[in-house]
Amino acid sequence: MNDIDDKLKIDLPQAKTHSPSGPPGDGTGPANSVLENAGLSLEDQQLFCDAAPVPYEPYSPEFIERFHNWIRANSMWVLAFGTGCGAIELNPLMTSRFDANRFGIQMRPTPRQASVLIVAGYSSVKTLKRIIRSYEQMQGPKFVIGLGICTINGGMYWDSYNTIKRLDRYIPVDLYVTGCMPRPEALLAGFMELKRKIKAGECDGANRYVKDFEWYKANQKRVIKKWDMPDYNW
Amino acid sequence: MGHAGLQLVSKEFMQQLCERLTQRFDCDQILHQKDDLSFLRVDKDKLESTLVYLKTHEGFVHLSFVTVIDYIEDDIFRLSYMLHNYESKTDLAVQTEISRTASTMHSIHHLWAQAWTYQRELKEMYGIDFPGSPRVNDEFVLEGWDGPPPMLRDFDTAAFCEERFVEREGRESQDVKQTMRDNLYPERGEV
Amino acid sequence: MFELNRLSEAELESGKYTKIWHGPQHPGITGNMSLELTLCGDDVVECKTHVGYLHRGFEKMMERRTFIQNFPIVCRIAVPEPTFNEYLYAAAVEELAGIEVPERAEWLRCLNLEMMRLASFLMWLGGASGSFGLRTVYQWTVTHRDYMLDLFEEMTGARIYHMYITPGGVRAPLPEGFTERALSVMNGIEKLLFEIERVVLNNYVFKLRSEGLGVIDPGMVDDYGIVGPNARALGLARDVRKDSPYLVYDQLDFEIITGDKSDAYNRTVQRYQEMHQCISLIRQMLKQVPTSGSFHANLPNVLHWKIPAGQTYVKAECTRGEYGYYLVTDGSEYLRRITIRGPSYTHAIAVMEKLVVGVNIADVAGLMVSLHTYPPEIER
Amino acid sequence: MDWAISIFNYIVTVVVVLIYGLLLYAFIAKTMARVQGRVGIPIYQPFLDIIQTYNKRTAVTHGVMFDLGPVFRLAGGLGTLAFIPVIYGSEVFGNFHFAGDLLLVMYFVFFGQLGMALGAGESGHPYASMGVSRGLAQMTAFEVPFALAVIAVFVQYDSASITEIVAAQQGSIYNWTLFTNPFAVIAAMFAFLGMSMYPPFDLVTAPNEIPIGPPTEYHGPYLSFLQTNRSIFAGAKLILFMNLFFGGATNLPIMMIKLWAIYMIPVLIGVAFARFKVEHAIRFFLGIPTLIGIIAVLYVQYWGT
Repeated sequence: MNDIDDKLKIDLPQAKTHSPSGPPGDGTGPANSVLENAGLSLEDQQLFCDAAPVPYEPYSPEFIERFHNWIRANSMWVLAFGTGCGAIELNPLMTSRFDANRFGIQMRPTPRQASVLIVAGYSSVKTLKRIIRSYEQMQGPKFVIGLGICTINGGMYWDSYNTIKRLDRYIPVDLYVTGCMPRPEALLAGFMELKRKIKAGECDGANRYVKDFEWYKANQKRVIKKWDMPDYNW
Repeated sequence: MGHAGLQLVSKEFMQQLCERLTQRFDCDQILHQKDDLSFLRVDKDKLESTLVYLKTHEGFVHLSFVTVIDYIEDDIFRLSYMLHNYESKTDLAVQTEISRTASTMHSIHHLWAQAWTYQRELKEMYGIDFPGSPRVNDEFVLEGWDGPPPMLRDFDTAAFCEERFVEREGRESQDVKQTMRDNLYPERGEV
Repeated sequence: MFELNRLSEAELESGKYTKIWHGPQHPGITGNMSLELTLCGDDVVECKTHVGYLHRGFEKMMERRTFIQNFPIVCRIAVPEPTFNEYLYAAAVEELAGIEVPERAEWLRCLNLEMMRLASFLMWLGGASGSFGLRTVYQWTVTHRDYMLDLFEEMTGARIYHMYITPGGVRAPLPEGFTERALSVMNGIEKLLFEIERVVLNNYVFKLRSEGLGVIDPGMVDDYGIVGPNARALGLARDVRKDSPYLVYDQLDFEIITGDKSDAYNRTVQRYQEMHQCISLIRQMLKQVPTSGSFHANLPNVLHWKIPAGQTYVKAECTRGEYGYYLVTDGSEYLRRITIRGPSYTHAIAVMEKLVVGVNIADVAGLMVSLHTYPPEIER
Repeated sequence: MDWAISIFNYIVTVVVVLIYGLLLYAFIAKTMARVQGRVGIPIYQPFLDIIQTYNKRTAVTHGVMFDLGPVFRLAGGLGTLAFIPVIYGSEVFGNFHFAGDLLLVMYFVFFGQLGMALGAGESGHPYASMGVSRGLAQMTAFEVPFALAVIAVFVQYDSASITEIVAAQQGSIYNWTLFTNPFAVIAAMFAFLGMSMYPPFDLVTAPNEIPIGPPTEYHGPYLSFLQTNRSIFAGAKLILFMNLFFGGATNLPIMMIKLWAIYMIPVLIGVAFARFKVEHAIRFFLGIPTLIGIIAVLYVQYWGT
């Protein structure tokens, strides 16, 4: 695939050796930073692009960017992907009791059209793989909400051998809603807070993911041992 | 039929069943846990015939689950096949013990159509091999698992998390007993 | 021998078939699991179920915690009906430790379980009608389930994960005026159910699509271990509440509801009637529940609570069928082994893979919902 | 300068129909939400959605046909609108109407879906191709009663010009085709149920079966094209039905009221029905509606006025 967006034609800036958000020098050895769709067979590699992503520049002048941020904040399309037990509280949120449609929040069944990814609760290693693919197939600007205590520090699964402990080491998280299980009111409050952050232009998760791409990939490959998916799936 | 009457029926059915099993398979290790729940110990090679007999002659047609208990100190696995009889409303667990090293077991996939799922799980979680069971070597719930079978007693999941996943800074997990002693029951002292 | 693979590798490679991954990121999949469907045109010729997206290793984690530490985490095993896990764990521990539960606690437990069953059925009904395109009914039922959750919040203090049924009893008695509010919610749900009978069960399109879909023939039931409403819709009167009564079910007045044919439509009707049965049971219990007396037995010092060695298997009739805990202790402060038996274990894998063959891809979601599978029971 | 004025008028028409279509969509969404006991989206939500999808930072293409699919779709919508006189007797909303415009419109109504089929086919998603096959099968099915109804209108008014057909219906409400030839209207409204993708005929974008059909891979600017076309095309179809069967409109408020009334029919049916399967839909359209269409043709042929 080739990108039709000419903003993507500018060169890739040097990826940092490690992200300030993580312990330095962690996982990013030369062995971990091979990013040529290594997990795939040759004919499959033809199907995916092998161009690294590039960060986007905000619109200029600045009031246009503010206008677009306001639009994004008021039309949030959530990817309908129930990754964990938090999905049980998304049903009351979208239905008549707490009607999230009032705030321009609606569910989209395909990641291509979604702009908000809700990681609902704990995510096992097997699910993390699907979360990463769904996240990379979403088109930027994209925002991630970590739902539940399990996405923050593992919660009560702190000693489970199959669930990740920190979500923000694998995909950039813009907002956490803590609790087990968070009530729909808390979820709505989280959405309002996300709106505020989007309007203020603080949600640049997609850019962070691009800047520290190698660091994220190294962390992901450190956990996902069966890496049979492309490194760049978009 | 009330609760009491039902208990009587299942109780005497159990006793008759035990006699039949004893004089058929000369296995006298039958533990009665409840009126409608008993545990039967058989040898490894007698297990399949026992299950066939129980399913075809005694009406234990429902396989609730298959599980294994890891007795690492005795170096044995104890397999449990929980059967249920809908006529007499009784549960019977057929148990057998196999060696913990190089553990294999006969597949009972030809008796129950869902048995292969349990055998697949046991293969993944305990490393018990079931030759002839379909898809027994496929991954069941784990993906790309590179450690020992995780449900074994000697697999330390906390240490595994330490080296595989990275905790968030500032999280400490404290010993619940110590905390309760200090905060909730200080007057009890060092109980 | 029950054959699983119906197509050989050569046939699969022949280019005649399409292979698509149905889920996990798919609105028509209940929970978080995926089906590897092999299609010939629009019809499924082979299906492989892939589970494990929700595996947290509960059985391992519970071996590392003391008996009282396990009590808060068991309810996390199954989201739509956590209280069955709480009750079964508590019952198993009490049986092995020889604890007598007070009468009042048994009534409160039974009331909690039946309310949980009704809430879970409401959720299921929404999914079943939504998977056939009836979005409106989905909205109605989920909202009324939310009123049930309000009752739970009043009764236990939490909406979803109410750690209410502790080993030895329950955590709290009924609050003041709970009965009237619960009865009013029951009346609202009954009204909704009669509405749903008109909109769903008598809906021409719903009948057209769900009748004759995923028929379970009587020969399958024992070999595949089909339990619960899926089996009762066939006319088999199998219900743990009657077969081996637990709690106070032997003092309540109800009969096992059975049907005559087990396809998607009749399974829906079966569960619809069982929802009415739930409402009547809840009304009976709200009348008879004792308002005085102790609701929690005295436990030993839980800091070092040793339970004598033994093993037991307790089971209850959850929304989907026989739900059981197999608990083994070895006399220490930690349990030796716990096995959780969920009905979805066979419904979602063996039965689903058999029934889905020959079904149009449009009906896969409806068939899956009509079996009422729930993945966390499979992988824990 | 005549052509320049007509081009300008056409642009005005498109803008008006686009805005009204979006408002109508939001209003319908709110109506369905009310049935479900909800408040529903704000009335301006569709505008925000279009701008938001259009201004995605990144976009991915799958090839030339993938890019051209939404263009064809939009061209179908604009072309359908271009030859329908929106308001009878109005200079601005007259559009490029000519003697045989109804035949051209009949072609344009189905032009967009074919282009969409090509584009979605190249996206390579299995659900997209399934949705395309469903959509085309259903389209060929509901074309039959629709074509029969339009033929009946041809025979009745002895003209293939929408303007003349509307002119013949002016005067009294009893001159409408709805009363002069009710069979044709019934057959056409059955076909309209299939055209406007509401249950029980929302096979193409069935969320629980094939999420979400042909537009599965479409995102960003492509999706905003599709959204724009959805309102324009729906408006054009509604205007066509209003002109053919419901006496057209002589000014803007009457047009809005009539379009809303016609649009409410599939919506109110849709909130209370489950989804057909494609074979059910085909059998349905080739059954009673086709029969009614044939009756309509015979009626105007022999007993008609």
